[in-house]
Amino acid sequence: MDIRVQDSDFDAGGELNSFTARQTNAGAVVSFTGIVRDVEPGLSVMEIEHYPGMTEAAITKIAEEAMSRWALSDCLVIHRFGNLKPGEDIMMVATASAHRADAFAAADFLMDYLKSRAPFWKKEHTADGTDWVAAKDEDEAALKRW
Amino acid sequence: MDIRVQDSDFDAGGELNSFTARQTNAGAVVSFTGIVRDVEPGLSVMEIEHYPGMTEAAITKIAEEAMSRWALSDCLVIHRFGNLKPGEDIMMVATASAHRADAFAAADFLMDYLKSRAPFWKKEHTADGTDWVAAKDEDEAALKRW
Amino acid sequence: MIDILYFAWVRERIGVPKEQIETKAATVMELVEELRSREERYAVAFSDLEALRVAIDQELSDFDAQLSGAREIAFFPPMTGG
Amino acid sequence: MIDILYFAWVRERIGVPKEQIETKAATVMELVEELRSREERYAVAFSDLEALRVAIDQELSDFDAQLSGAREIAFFPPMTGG
Repeated sequence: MDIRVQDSDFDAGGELNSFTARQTNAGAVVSFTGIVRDVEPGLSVMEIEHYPGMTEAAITKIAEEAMSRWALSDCLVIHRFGNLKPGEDIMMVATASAHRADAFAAADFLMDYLKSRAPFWKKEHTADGTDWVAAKDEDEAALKRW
Repeated sequence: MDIRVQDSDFDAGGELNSFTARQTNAGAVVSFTGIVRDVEPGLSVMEIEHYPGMTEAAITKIAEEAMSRWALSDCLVIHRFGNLKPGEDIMMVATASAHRADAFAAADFLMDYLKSRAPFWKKEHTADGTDWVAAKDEDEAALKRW
Repeated sequence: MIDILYFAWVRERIGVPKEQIETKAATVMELVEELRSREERYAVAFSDLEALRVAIDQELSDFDAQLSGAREIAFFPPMTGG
Repeated sequence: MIDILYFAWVRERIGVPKEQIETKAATVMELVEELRSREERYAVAFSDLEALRVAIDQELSDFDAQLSGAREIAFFPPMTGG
């Protein structure tokens, strides 16, 4: 398990390759990359606030839950905080397993939980001002799948 | 849509990065990498046979189906044939979308269909001899999810 | 003494990211009532508890939870990570 | 003339990857019967149709399908890609 909370950028492809290279006899690796999307009337900054200390603990707990529910050989979570621009990578997860079903389900689960249970808050800065991104009912509902 | 059937190796991380860089305002990119697993009593070669011509057509049809069923901005499929060794990448898919649910579902769908509907056949070479890999009932059953 | 932390718009409405207070509150709810009665900015920040989440010692909890022994309570809106 | 292609163990049992034949078969099933009656190796390869798949002009099809106008018929086991 490799969990990183950082303000600096990361190289998703490079991380995917080193994650895969660390595995022993994995047959399936799934990755998810979350990217800052532009919004009307033009996003200047996506500010990501987090709760230092709790963030790492919460992600570790979610990752441990994924490792225990599926036959994973490993998982990776990288999540940034600070001021990001459209097109920048916000976060990534990767999962490795002998078989594809476990790798897919675990990555999907990790994303649902990171979205609604890891202490990050997004604030959009546009020409119109700033707005805290509201949590979506559908994201909370997604947790019921697991 | 980028579909490649090739005997040469590919760089999954590099492909993921260039795929992501090609997208305009995607918020979510999901990738899957399939890797040759070792088997008892030791795999010397995983031979992958395919049906030139039909392979490209079948993958294109599956990818078009994914593009029409989910709100994807793009998808990538790379699948190798020839003689591979344990630890080598066999294939990868990547999907890009505004939102994570579409990117995940489409990548999962692509994998299920590539597994059972793209004309590839795997043959394991071990010290015991050679064996055509049998299709699994669970892979056929997985298609019913869609 | 207990540390109270605020994040996102809760932090902005209350005006500080963190403060230390002396309290006899037994539950999160009692602590919220105490804060609400202090000043208008707290009453505003805590006006709709449905829109708030609470963590006790860096673990998600709920408003009925006991505070016994807690060192750090954090209030924030629903999370929007990922 | 029609091209018949074989893949994986079907190719190995029949001994060639491809052959051209003259046939009056109207359906895939009639073509299979014709091949079965030719030689033992065909009878063996086509002994269990449940274990076989067929493509007509590079599109997956089934054993009841008409051959009308087809140029290329391929027989192979269930696919194991991915």
